[in-house]
Formats: sequence, C-alpha cells, structure tokens
Amino acid sequence: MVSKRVVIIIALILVFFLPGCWSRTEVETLAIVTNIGIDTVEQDGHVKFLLTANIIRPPLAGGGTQGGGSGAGKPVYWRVASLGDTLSDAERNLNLRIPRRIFYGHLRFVVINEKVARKGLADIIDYLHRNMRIRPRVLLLLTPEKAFDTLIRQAELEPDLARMIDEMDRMALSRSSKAFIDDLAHTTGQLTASGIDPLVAGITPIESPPTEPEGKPVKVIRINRGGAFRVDKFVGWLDSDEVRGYLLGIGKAQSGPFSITLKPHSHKDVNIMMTRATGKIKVDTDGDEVTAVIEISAEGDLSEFHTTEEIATDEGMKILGQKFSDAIKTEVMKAVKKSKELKSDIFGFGAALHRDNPAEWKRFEKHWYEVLPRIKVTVKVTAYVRRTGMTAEPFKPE
Amino acid sequence: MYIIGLVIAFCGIILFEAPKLIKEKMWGELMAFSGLLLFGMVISSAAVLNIDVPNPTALIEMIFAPPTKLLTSFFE
Amino acid sequence: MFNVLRRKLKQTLGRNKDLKVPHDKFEHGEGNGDKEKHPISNSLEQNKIILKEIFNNCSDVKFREFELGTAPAVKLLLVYIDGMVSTSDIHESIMNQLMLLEGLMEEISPEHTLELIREKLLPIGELSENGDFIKITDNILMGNAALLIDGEKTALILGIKEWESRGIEEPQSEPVVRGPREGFTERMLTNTMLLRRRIKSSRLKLEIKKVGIVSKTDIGIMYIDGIANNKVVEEVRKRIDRIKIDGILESGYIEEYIQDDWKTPFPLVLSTERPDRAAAHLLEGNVIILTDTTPFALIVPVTFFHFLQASEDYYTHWVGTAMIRLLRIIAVNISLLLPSFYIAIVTFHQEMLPTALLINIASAREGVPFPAFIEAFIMEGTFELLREAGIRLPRPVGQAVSIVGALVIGQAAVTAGLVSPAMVIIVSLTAISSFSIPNYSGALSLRILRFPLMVLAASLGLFGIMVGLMALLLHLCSLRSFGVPYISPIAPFIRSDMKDSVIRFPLWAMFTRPRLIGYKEPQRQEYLQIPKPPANPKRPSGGKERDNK
Amino acid sequence: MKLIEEGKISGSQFMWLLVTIVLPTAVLFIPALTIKYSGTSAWISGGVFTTIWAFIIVWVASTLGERFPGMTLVDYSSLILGKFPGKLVGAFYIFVLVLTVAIVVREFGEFLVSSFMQQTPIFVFNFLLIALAASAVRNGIEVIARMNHFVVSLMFFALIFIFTLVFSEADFKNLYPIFEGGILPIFRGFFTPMGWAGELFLIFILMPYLNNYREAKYAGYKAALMLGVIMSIDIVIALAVFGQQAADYVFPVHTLATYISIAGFLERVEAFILALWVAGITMKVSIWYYCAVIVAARTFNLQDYKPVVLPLGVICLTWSITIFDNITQLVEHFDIAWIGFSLTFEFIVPALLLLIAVLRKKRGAEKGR
Repeated sequence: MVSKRVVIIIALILVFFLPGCWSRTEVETLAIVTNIGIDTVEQDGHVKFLLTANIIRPPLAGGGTQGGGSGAGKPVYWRVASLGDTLSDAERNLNLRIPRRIFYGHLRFVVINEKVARKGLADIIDYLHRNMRIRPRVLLLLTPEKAFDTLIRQAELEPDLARMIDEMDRMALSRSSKAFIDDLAHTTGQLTASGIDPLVAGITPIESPPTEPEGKPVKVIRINRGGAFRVDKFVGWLDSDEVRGYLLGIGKAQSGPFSITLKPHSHKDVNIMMTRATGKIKVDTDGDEVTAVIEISAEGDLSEFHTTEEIATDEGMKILGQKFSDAIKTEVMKAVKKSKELKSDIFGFGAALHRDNPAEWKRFEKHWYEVLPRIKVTVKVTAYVRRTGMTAEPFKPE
Repeated sequence: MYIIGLVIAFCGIILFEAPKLIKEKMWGELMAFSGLLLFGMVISSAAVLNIDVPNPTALIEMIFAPPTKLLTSFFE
Repeated sequence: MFNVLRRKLKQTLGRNKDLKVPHDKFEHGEGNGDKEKHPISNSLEQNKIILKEIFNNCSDVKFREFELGTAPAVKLLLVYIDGMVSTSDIHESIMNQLMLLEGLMEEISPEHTLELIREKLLPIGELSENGDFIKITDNILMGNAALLIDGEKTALILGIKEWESRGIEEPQSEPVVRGPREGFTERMLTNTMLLRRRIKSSRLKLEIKKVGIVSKTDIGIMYIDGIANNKVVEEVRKRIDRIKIDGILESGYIEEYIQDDWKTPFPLVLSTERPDRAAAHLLEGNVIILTDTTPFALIVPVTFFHFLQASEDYYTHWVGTAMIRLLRIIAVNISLLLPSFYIAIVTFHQEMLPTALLINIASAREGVPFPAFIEAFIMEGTFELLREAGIRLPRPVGQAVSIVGALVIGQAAVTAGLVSPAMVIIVSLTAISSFSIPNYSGALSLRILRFPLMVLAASLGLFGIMVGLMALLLHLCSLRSFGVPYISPIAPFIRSDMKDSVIRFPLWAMFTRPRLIGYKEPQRQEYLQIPKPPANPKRPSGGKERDNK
Repeated sequence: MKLIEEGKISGSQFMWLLVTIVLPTAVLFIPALTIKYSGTSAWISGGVFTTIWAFIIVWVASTLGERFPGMTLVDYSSLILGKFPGKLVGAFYIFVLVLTVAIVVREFGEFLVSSFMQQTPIFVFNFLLIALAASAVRNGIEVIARMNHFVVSLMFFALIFIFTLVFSEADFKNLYPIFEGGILPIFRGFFTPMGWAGELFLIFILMPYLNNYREAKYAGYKAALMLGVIMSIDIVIALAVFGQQAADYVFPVHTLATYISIAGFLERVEAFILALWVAGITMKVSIWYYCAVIVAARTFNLQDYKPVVLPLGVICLTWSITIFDNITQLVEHFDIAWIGFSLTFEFIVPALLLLIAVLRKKRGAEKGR
C-alpha cells in the first residue's frame, strides 16, 4: 500500500517533466511589444493590413547600469512592420523576420491611421479584444499620418513612446483637460452601446526645433485633439478647446486653465485655473423635439491677473466667476456644435435619453442621427472662483 | 500511444483499490467498483480511439431543449 | 515493518544460548510484561558467578567482596558500575559503615543481617530490596549499586547514582533576547527539576517509562492533571508503550514513533530545549515527553501555529509580537513560494510584471544559458548545500564556507553568467525568510516542499502552484496531532483560539486555554484583568497629604 | 440507518459548503448570461430572483431532510416510492451529479485555456482538478469542510479585491434604465442563474453529515442570501464598468480583473486572481464529487464509499473532455437544455418526493442523537 502510493507520487511528478511545459516561454525569448500601429495598404488590388510594432530591445534598455537619460542617442525600441491579410496574419508575419515570440502582454497603446478609422474600427477592436494578452486598458490613438511613421517619432524625457503616452495619460493631459486618451474597454463600450459614440485621442505629428544644444530638429508628436466617430467610423476632428468642452460636458474634465477677458482688451487678461468640475447631461423630449440640458458646476482659482483693478472683493470674485462660467459655456457649446456638425453623438445624448426615458428613446432610436443636429442644447454652468493664489490684489507698478 | 497511457492508468486504479476489497471480502463494493470502472473504461477508450458513443449532454438536449425553448419563448 | 524489526532483534539477542539465564531475558527488562522470575539463590558464590557471567567482559562493572562483622563474618558483595555511582558514597556511606562498625554485629543474630544493614547501617536515602536477577541487573545498569549478602535471598539496591553531566546552559537552538537563559540538559532529573521549579503544583505529574530493549532509556511523561486531556495522556502512554526498539538515543526516535502520520513532511511533535516553553505548554494542557540523555523535550499535541511561536513572544510587548507573528507568516509564505512564484511569473505570466522590471529581468537573463527553472534549482540547491555544510563543519571552517558561499551565490555566479541577478535576490530572500521561522523542523518541512512547488510552477505556472498549494492544504487539513486538527484555529475555525495564532493578543485577553488542547479546564485566569490607571487619577496621593495636616 | 462516513460538520461549515457549491462558477458565468437577456436589470434577475429561488430550493430540501433525519435523498426516495423506483431515483442522481462535475471541470478548463494558457491541452487542467478533488473526497467530508473554510476566505478576498479596485472605474449611469422592457426580460434572464441557485439542492445529500440537522434550513437561507448579495454585486459592478458590453465578454469578472489599475502600479493582477480561483473551483468540484460518490454508495448499498471514488473520477474526466466540442456549445447548453434539466433534478423531483411523502404520510424515524 505504502510503496504503491510513493510510486504514484513519483509518476505524477515525472508526468510534469514529460510534456515539456506547453505554455512556457522564457523571458529572453519574448519580443516585448509596447505599442502597435495599424495602417492599411493596397497591394495587388487587395487591401492589406500593415501592422507596425515597437519592440523593446532589452540589452539596451535595462540592466541597471545604464541611466535613463541617455536614451536620445540610442533608441531602446525597435520598429518593425509586416503586411497581412488580417491583423493576426500580419502579427504572425512579423515572425518571419523576428526570432522571438511576439508578446502583447505589455502593450500600452495602439495607433490607428485616420484613413483606416474612417472605414471603421470594429474589425480592429475585435482583433484587440480577442487576444487574451491585450488588456482592456490599452490606449487608443488616431494619427493623420501613417501609423508606421508615427511609431518612429521621438519620445523625449521618457525612454520610449509607450511610457511617454502612458505618463501623458496618467499625469499630463488631465492638467489642462485639453486632450483625453480613452482606453479600449471604454471605446468599445461606446462603440457598441446605442446613443453614444466614441471620441478617440488624436495625434498631431510635428517637427520641433532642436531640443538640445547643437541638436537637429526632432520629430515628435503632440496629443491635442480628438477624433469623433459615428458608430465605428471616424468622421472628424475636435480641436483641443472642443475636446475640453466635451470633457466638461461629460464630467471628465478635472482641471485646466481658462483664459478670459475681463476688460474689452484685444487680449485675454485673466486666467482662472479650474480645480474641480462636474458635468451631467439630461435629455428630455417634447413631441418631436429633443432638448438636452448640460449642467456643469466648476470651481477654480485665480492664477494670473494682468489688469490693475481691485479684484479681491466679494463682488470681484463674483464677476470673475461669471466670466469663468461664460468661458466654460462657450467651450461646451463649441463642442456641442461640432458634435452636431459631424453628426457624432460623442456626448451620449441618445444614451441619456435612453437612461431617463426608455420609451421615448425607442421612438427616436432609428433615426437618431437625423435628430441629433436638431437637439436644443442648453448649458447651465455654475462656476465659482474660490481663491486668489498667494497674492490677493494685483501688483501695481507705481 | 494514448491507449497505452490509458491501460497503465486503469491498471494503476485496479491495483490501488481491488486487492484491499478482495482481502476484506467486500464483494458489493467490488461489484460497484468494477461496474463503474468498466463504464469508465468503455467511454474513455472510445474517446481515445475516436469512436462515437452517445453523449450525455446530447441526450439531455434531446429531451430538455424543446420544453425549455417553449418555456423561454414566453419571455422573449 | 515493525514485526520484522522485532524478529531481527530477537535473533541477534538470542544467539548466546549457553548462558544459564538466557541473555535476552535480561534485555527484556521491566515494563515489558516479562512474568518469568529469575530469583537469586542464597549462596553468594553462586550469585557472583551468575552476575559475572551476565557482566562478562564488562570491565567497568566492579565486584567488591568484603565482610561484615567478625563473628560470624557475613560475606558481602557490592556490584556497581564504575563511573555511574558516587565513589564517595561507596567509600563513606557503604564500605566505611559496614566494614568499620563491626562492634555492633555481636549483639544481633546473623539471621537479621539484612534488616540490620538496611535499617541501621546504611545511611542512604534510596534503598530497596530485590531478589531477582533481572531487576538487579537493571538496577546496576542504571547506576545503582547492588549489595548481595551471603545467606540472603534478596539483595539491597542502593541508589547512589552519580555521573558526570553538563551543567545548565543557555539553549543553543532557541536563543532569546528576553527570557530565562536556562536550557534543558541531558540529565532527565535535572529537566524535571527545571519544570517543577516553574510549576510548583502537585498536579504536575511525571510518569517514567523505560523504552529501548537494549538501551533502556528513561522516558518521562509530564502533564498537569486536570488540564491535560486524559485521552491525549492515555494515547501518549499507549504510543510510547508500543515502541519496541533496541535503543533510544534522542527524542527524535520517540517523535518518529509516536507521530500520527509518518508520511508528512510537517512535524507533528514540537521539540524544545527551553524549560520555560515546556512549562508554558504544560499550562496550556499539552503533554511533555522528556527523554533521558537529550536536552530536547517533546510537546504534544501541537498545531501548525505552534511552529511560528517563540517563547519570547510572551515576554515582550504584545503589539510588537503581534507584528512579528504576521512577519513570520509572511516569511513562511516567502520561504515556501517565492522561488516558484518567480519561475511562474518569469516563464508564464510575464504580463504580471511592471514593464520596466520585465525589461530589466529580460536583459539580465539575456546571457543566462538555463531556463529560469533550472537556474532557480541550481541556486536553491547550492544554497541548501551551503547551509548544510555550514552547520556540520567546525566553526572556524564554517566561516570560510560562508565566505565561499557568498561568492558562489553572489557576485561571481552572476558575473560568470550562470544566473541572473534577480535570481540571487530571490534565493537570498528565501533564505532569510526560512531563517526567521523560529522552529527548525518547521522550517525544514517548508524547505523540502519548496522544490516540488518549483517543479509545478515550471510546468504549469501559477495554476501549478495553486494545485500544489491545494494539495498541501488538503494534506494539512487531514493531518492530526494526537487527535487535534493540525491547522486548528483556522480550520476548523475556533474563534477563541485566534488570540494566539496569527497575532498574539495581550496576555490579559488570553483567558482561555486552547479549546482542543486544554478544554478540561478552559479558563486560565480571571476575566477582564485589563491594566488600568488608578481609580482616581487626579489625586494619586492626595489622601495621604491631607492626613498629614 | 448507518451513515457511510461518520464525519460530522458544524452549522457554519455547512453554510460555507453551500456557498462554495454555487459561487465559484456562478461568479464567472452568470453576469454575461444574465446581462445578455435582462440588460441593465440583470442584477434583479441574477441577484434578487435567484435568492428567492434559492430560498425555495432550500426550503424543499431541508423540509425533506428534516422529515427523514439522518438520511440522504436516495435513502428516503426508496422509502417514499418503494425500493425499485427509489433506486431509479438514485441512479438518476448519480448521472446528474457526475455530469455536473464533468461540466464544472470543463467550464473551468475552458476558462483557463482561453484566458491564460492557450497552448496547454485542457486535459491537463481537468486531470489535475479531478485528481485533487478525488484525493479530497477520499479524505472525507470533514477534511473537505475544513479546507473549504480556508478556501472560502481566499475566494472572498479575491472578489473583494476585484470589486474594490475597479470600483473607481464604475459608472452607475450604466445601470439605468431599470425595467426597460418590463418584467419579461428579467424573467428570461433569470432562467440561466436559476440552475446555479438551485445547486443548493445538494442539501439533500449533505444534510445527514450535519451535527444538528435542524441547523440546515437556517444555514441554507444564510447561504442563499449571501449568494444573492454576491451575485448582485458581481453583476452590478460588471454592468457599471463595462455597460452592456459585459454581455459580450465570456468571463466578465476576469475582464474586470484585467481592468484593475491603481496608480500604475497595482495592475495586471488577473493571473493572481485566477490562482485564488483555482482553489474555489477545486472545492466546488470536490463537494459535487463527494455528493456523487455518496449517492452512488447509497444506491449500491455500500459500506465504504472509497472504492467508487476513482471509477467515478474516470467517468467525470472522460465526460469533461468529450461532452462539448467547443466553448460556445457549453454556453449554449447552459442557455437552453440545462434550464429544463436543472429544474427537473433540482426542483421538480424533490418537490414531487416531498408531496408524495406528505400525501403518504411517510416520515423517518427520529434518531436520538
């Protein structure tokens, strides 16, 4: 009895050694992809996908001995691309020239070419979702140039583009709320839900003047706009102010500078730094008319003041608050206008109607994109300026 | 190849249980053991040799799918 | 298996057939249910021949013949083992008395020699009579002296044991910062003394049994009557009686024979060198098994959490102890799981690492020729080897080993490209964690289990680890130590026992004994003895001052 | 009537066993299946309705059990219906339980293969799971109950971990409108989790192992309530984070775990969560397996249940691989045939037994324990 049991245990342990460990992959046999770009190319009359991947070169990147700052001379990532009939095909075609297993576990963002997006995102989203390694947190970006070209642009201050975009998303963009990178899960949710359309962050490729002493001009990217979609098709761009209007409307704006004109000058003379904001959308119907109310409440601090008036009074603050709310209102209205123009329900008026009044929504659902431009949108803003920073009254040169 | 593994596994199971049962004269247990094991042998060898045997879920589906569909259709 | 042993034993022992008294009868001493009697005769010569035959070729057994009185002179034979008896007692309390005080003899008739010697002549505390060769031999072997008197059918057994033994020293295996410095010694009576001094109660019982057919080692079972579970005590007795072995040289022998399950890598019996710890367990209702010739006492029944407790836990502040207990639990997990976790993550779940770390590990592993599993195996193996070498070697050499070891699992192995730096960190963390588990045998079981888990991790990743852990949990749940479930305060969950498992509560809150161990008298102190400031803190000594006025 | 195994479990252990009987797979599959039909009101069908249903099942099961103390379903069915029909009921339940074990094992194998280790054959996972469960079953109900105590806490830890960490991503606007299509879709969405809630019918088999059989009802209700609450939270969180999209994920809870990201540091934890979940599934399989073995032993009137453990394991393992061709078939099976099937063995047969017992005034002997 006893020896039998021992035999069984030994046999079990041996069984584990036998099959050579199916899913095992050593780290050094992985090609760690941090970001991919998706283009389409016409070849022999067929439309093919061009998948571009940035792969980390471990010996250059880490190792502890090398400092992070020296990344300018030798890039730590490596751009490769391959063609394929489908994206998966292209992915495996990468292995025709890369000796390592393509590993998506650390994919940070996906850049999609504008033209591809115009034809529809659904196929791409499907590819991304089916892969078990790609997580729903992956960020989506649109680029007007070829994604192939975008992926070789320089990342400054961070060792690679992936980390740069990641940090931008987490730290930088919410400082101004002028751009916003959404992730795969949300975009998919908005894509599949009725009555709401996604807005995907957009890249502007620029050539910046030299950033180092005796340097050459560098090719960098700037995230300063948003691509609006109708269902899954890209229809047009929102500029950075409009993006902020959109963010304010849906309540995702956190902070940001608002430059306003206090006196009838030719230039803006006051800046209020928004510190917190909430936004809510309510949609109602009246017969065939749809009305939407966007309620926003915001708070801000005075951060710059270019005139010499006395402002540190209750009255003054109220005036500033009024101006501040006007500025917000203008931005939101601009975004709404753009949304109507593009017939893209990025604000989710339809979804709001569905939420508040499902029966009415049934009536409008079929021809919602015709209704959308006719919606009467009112923006109600309650904005306060709470503090004046470290100085109360402006400095008066006398 | 797989059938060899299967044979070894079944031999292992029989060696593991049967001697004790025979020694302690537990005939009822031995009957139940061998009956169930025989059934297991049949279905597992069939699976390994790619022979089609009736599938329990197919049976369930045959019996229960029509009434269930009828039931759920009231609620759609 | 045991039958085989017994048969073999009988064969080897029974070979000497030409003795008048078969040799193996002597080996089956008391406590073995041997009903056969081998009475001594009243002829001293005869007895002497037999005894000489029994102690054939035992040069340390001394036969001293002398005479008592002058007329008629009674022949006496003193038999003892040199080195095990007190020589001064032999000289002064026995020989001196019997040989020099002859004048008394004339008054008494020779028939009463025995009574006379016993009652008037020998100033020795422990004295008994015995007329059986087996018993006499046993007593001589135990360090008593036997006084045979010509014409008497009984011999006097004189308890004058005395042998060299180590003094009470600080225990080596369980050092503490705060707490008593006394440790058990190899002499069982010293150990019982140490316990009696801590628990001055007549309820503290000591039962001595002789185990070992040849060695006849004294085994002491100690428990507090009324607190210890009778069933456990009975079970201990039964299991110790069941041991039929040639000799017991250390309590480890006993441990292996009395534990509930021989297959488990986990210790089901706790051993300690510290009398304070043993006393604490006695008070909780455990049974202590002391073994002569070893300073390690056994404690039963135990649970898994006993191996995470150190005696110092109860002497230092409870908050600190509570934290240290948590730390130890983390250490258990690290020492069991860290290498396998590393293997699983590096070979299966690379997405779990932060990108920067993954890149670092990947670039560090770039030049390493082995898969992570082999790498880990090499390093863990090397470490175990070094540790073993360090323990066995004499101290000065041991240091050299540790220097070499530091080089091997340190910089050199990394520079040589045999292993990656991350692996070195993993190995050292594992080592440190396994050192911080207070009980050596507890830590040993975790060290053993680490390797199968590594195999599982290398073949199936985290799933494999989890399968291994579930198997381990199943095993732990099915274990019992003298009827007490091994991981008892957790599963089965006993709320009142949680006070002394994962963290330690303040002493005043531990008013019950462990429910499954000391359930007979569950309450161990008054309720709610929370220390408080004096009742009226505003005027601590105000009353007195007023009195003075 | 002598029990096959003399192991005894306490009331709270019994309750946790009941929780484990349902929870591990329910949490994985139910959100997607209910959201598919009930949309935003899925939590009503998956949480509230299932709780009520579970209460009914518990009532039927424990009432029968109290009527025949110390007996399992098989024993009193032959008492109620006569010897041969009783054995027939026993045989039916062997089939049901073995098949369920196979399905549960298959579910989890599918989950592992599709979300973690695509290259590994499913046989490996199924084999290990059944091997673990078999050794647990051979160790008896007491050991299973003790293990379960440990494992339940692990599962709860994993769930609470997921739920709290994705909470910041939840958008409760996604829960509106409630009652969008009236009550019908809610009922439709309820049919699938009904099979899961009904799994509490295992009280029939486990009740004799309870120290005090009167605690069964109370423990059952508590377990049902706990399950209802967990399932509601599960569905609500899945909905709130992913919206209707959750219905398209095969395992929404797993996707939730992949979505965790706290301060860019605490992320990518799903493999860890999975590992904890393996424990839960092992327990679930062990308990079902144990019940199958006990029913088999009772039906064949065996003194010792251990000899049938391995043969049943072989059947479970084979079925777990052969019953479905692909994962869609599995999900579809739950959606269609399983509803009627589970209703039959979880509710209709026991309820009929109870009815007949009441009508024929059958009652088990009160044992002086």
